Amino acid sequence: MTTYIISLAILIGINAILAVTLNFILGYAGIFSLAHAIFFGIGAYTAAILAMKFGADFTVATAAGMLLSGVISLALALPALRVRGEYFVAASLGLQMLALTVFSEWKSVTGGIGGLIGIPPARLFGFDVSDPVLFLGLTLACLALILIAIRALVRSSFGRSLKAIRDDETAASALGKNVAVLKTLAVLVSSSFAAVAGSLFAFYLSFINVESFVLEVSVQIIAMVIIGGTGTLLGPVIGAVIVLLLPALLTYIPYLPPTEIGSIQQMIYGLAMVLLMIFRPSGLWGYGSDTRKGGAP
Amino acid sequence: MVFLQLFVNGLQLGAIYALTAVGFSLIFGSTKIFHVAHGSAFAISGYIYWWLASKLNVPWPIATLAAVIAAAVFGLLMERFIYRPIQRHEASFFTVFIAAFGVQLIIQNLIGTVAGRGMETVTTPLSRSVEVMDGLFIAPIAAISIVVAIVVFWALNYFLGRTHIGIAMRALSENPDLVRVFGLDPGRVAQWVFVIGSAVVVPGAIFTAMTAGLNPAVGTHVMLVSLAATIVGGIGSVRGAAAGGMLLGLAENLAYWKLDPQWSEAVTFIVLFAFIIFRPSGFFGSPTTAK
Amino acid sequence: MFKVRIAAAVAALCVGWVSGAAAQDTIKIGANLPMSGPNAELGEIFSRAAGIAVKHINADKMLSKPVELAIEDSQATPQGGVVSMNKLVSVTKVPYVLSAYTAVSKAIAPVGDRAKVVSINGGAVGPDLAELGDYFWNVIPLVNFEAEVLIPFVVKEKGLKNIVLIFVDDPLGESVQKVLREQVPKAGGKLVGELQVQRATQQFASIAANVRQLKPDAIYIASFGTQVNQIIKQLRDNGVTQQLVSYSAMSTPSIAELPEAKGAWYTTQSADFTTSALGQRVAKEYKELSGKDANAYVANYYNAVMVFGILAQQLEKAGKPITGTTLLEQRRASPTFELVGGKMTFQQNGTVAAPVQIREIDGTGAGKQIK
Amino acid sequence: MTGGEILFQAEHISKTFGGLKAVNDVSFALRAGIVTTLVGPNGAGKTTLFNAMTGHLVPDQGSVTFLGKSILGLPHWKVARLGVGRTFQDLKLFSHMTVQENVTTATESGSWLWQMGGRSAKAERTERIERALEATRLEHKRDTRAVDLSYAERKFLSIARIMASGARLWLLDEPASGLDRSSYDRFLSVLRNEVKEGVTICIIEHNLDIVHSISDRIAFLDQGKLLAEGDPKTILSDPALAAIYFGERGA
Repeated sequence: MTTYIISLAILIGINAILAVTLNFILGYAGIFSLAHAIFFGIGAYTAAILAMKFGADFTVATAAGMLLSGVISLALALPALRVRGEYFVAASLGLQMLALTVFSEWKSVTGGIGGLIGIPPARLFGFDVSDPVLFLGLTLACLALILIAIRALVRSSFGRSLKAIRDDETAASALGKNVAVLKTLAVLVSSSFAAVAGSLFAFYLSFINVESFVLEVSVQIIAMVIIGGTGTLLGPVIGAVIVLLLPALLTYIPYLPPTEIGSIQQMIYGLAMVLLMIFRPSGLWGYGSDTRKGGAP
Repeated sequence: MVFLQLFVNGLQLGAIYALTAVGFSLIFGSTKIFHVAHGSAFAISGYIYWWLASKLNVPWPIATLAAVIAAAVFGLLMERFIYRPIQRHEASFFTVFIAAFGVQLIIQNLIGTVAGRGMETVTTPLSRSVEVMDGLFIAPIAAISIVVAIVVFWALNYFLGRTHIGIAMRALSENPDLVRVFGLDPGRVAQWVFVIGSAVVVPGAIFTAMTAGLNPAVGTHVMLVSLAATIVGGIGSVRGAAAGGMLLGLAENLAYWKLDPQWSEAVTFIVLFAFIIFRPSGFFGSPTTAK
Repeated sequence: MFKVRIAAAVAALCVGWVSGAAAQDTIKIGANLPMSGPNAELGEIFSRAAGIAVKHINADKMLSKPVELAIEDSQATPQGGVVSMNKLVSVTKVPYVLSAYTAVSKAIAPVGDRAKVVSINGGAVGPDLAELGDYFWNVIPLVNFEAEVLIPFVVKEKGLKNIVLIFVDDPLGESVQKVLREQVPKAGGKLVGELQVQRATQQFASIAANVRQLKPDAIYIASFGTQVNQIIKQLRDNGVTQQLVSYSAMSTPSIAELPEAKGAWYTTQSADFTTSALGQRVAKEYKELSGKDANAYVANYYNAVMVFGILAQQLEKAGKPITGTTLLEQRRASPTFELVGGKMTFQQNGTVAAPVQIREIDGTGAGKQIK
Repeated sequence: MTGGEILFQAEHISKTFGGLKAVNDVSFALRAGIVTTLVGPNGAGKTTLFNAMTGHLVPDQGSVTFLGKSILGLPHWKVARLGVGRTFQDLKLFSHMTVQENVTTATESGSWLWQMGGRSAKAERTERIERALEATRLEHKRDTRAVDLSYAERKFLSIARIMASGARLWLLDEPASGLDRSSYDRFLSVLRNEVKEGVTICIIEHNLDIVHSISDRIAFLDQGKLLAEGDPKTILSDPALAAIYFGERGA
């Protein structure tokens, strides 16, 4: 029982990191990315390979993943952020599909669809963190650090500039803000933090393959952010909890034919997304929908 | 000869992609709604056609009509019960996206529950190729889909350029007030956009059912292709989306000429990237820097 | 105020969800299968077959308590599989879990190994599944096994010397590639082309053009799921008339009904439902339940549950508890089982040696056995 | 008033949109320390001229200089950092941010994760923020989100923003439209005060009463051409210009 709860808590923690980091660009900077799972993947592959080949420490493996993820995010941000929002969506979609092809075809590094098996347990400053409880602690510590960092960033001049861009890009640039650089930097920060989740994921599952980083995963992270509430600190965390627990909870509904459980789960999940967007578009944790009405120019 | 064969294959696939993307482009161009559930209209109409034509042996014109009605009704319901209520609040891009994605999820699983989760095809002699010259195989459906695509675009162009409601649809994106000047209700025009935009997906769906086959998850791929074609062709341009779809279909097939087959899908997105970097306005789009 | 309510609801969700499980007076076994998404067609077949076996075990009173099947949705993803596996292991507390899908199996194997819970695969045939530890069993012959049987038949007996391989870029496809590279020349044939496709690819018209260029005598398709249907249909549609061959991925009902697939040969573990009374019983009940003819997957998941039934019966007789560890010990002590399709023997590494048959798709559901 | 040195100069600039000459060979200058108003019927090219002045669009021909340096082809954020601030007809406030945040972010143009200059720069920014809030009487609304403000308050917020940004040249696009009498008076006094402090202002305005009470100098545009430039009395009493102006009104 406890093992199950801990395993879920770890996965919720990892997904919460993804949701929180995506929210940093989606909720605060208004950048809609469909490629978040790719940065998750880069973090996971980097950490896994460093740990398998060199027995790297968790901190080293994670830092390397963050660095690589950040560098690759520049490849997405630099060309795509010069143009309008829809194009970034399309470009991120392109990156998602291209990077996925690379993940599955660069077999000497990623193991392709077969994936990487036998990733050693995380080692933190020489100690093994293979015990699930300790690993949960590590996950929550990472989540907490990232939350603190993002809170600090959001409250800084950088965060204000991003929010200004989100609300009105033209006005922001008329106030001297270099929109492209600010957005690029935001994507960089978000992508590198997302790599932390990847590193945790790789060490926890001890197996990764390309199927954990597909488009559906990117969309699921978006769903977490939106269901929880964009532009709030805790909303995405709540969203991650709900998105991961709800399908599991649905399995307790009696009288469902077992062969249809999966489909019915997915339908309820879809319906929840639709209803929420109609009746509470700012998300569960966001500002009430009434205050959002009729404001923006 | 291989090149010619690949080119013909590309034309056929391109025609189907163009037919698929043009509705998405029309809807996105006119209403600025990112209609991710466009793939669901595709899946619904494809499955209805399959069910009627393959299972119940209904003659094809009736099955086609039923598919058109199903797609149009789906589009209408989406506009009326999903997008319009959302837009009463702040019509944020994200909210619309998620709601549409939720619909897509519902439809996909509903189809799986009702029609089964395997692949279904409409069996027809039209999809069987014949050797027209040495080594060049062409199926009747290739010619049919290209002709249908041309007819649909011609009709759509005529409709958008010459009819009252068509012009209003084009005006909707620029200036809803202008639509009022025409004496039309912008909401009503938006409904028409969804009806027309969803209905034009039907030929693409039927041809796909006859060639590659349908599965409940087909909508996702449709969405990807539509989006890519819309960007490549230029946002807001119907003929751009058609050209974009054709280009993607050709690129995907011609990739087999020099590249290993596993990279053919990636070619679509390389083309997309290239356009975003070098020509973000697409074939026919207006210049687009930050608004 | 609203936020407080949300927080309360989330808390209630967690609590309600944790307290949802309760012990019952049954022996539970788990099933971690893809019940939603594009691969749910197979999950449906697997779970129905397993359900029939559970019914039989209970009807025949093989065990002191009735067996109950707890089905979880793996969504065919590693993460979904691990969540479901952890739930089965630590909430439902099962000693034995049915698994499917290579990636899911690889992700759950460490969980099972740690908790000493047996996972048994009856659907995936990737050869790397043989190396997932003592607690991971395969009741399906892995694909290399099948290809080794098919190639001599195709090349030597049927005289189709030039083979083209269309394979998906995953361990399964690659292992078939490896086997074909070895076996085809050995049998006196020639592997004239290897075309790799991505899992997500849906258009094969241009692959067909390539195949025609290569002028083979037979085409081996090493993919799985609905992609196999698409490859078959589009090859036939685009002027490829040669013999199609494949492995057990062709034993799905939708391929049996696909007109283009008629005449194709495929290997599958010998799941002859007609020779034994047991097989006839299973085939009949499956037909009643689903309206479709039983295929090899039905046999495999029926067998997977039956293996548990037989081992558990032996353990109860010996007065031992039913746990993953005792099941493993018992399997090693008595590795041979009388199952649908005949006698089956587990090897030390947890894979099964079973007779492989070759069938031809003739448009009548299960097809006919040709060897 | 004729003003001091030339702060901003446009020479022979032209801009064509799809065959239509929005701005046609316009040359004019803004002198420091005065209020210049751009007048003209709709479609005269006023906003296009503004956009050319702030780098929002690049003219097809001609040169644009600010403080003697060419700003032609500079992106508008760079122009803004040189000291050219602007407001918009539709205000373009940061609607989901508070008043305080709206004004604060106007003082922070650095793109790095933090602002350069350390403690002293911060103190200086705080002072600018407070001065802007006080002058526009938004101090007590500082924690209200921009969407929740009244119309007049929003207009003042856009002024507070440009004030806090420290721009030397203000380009205001119909800043006074829709203001009631007392708000309008307050707005005028804020403007006058800023001009006294050394700010140069250029306004687009339709309302001739406002033009009259605010302008030190008027530039009259019609159909993309600069027809006249001079002190308000001369321009406003020119019957030919009045005919153009009111002719458009009547149409």
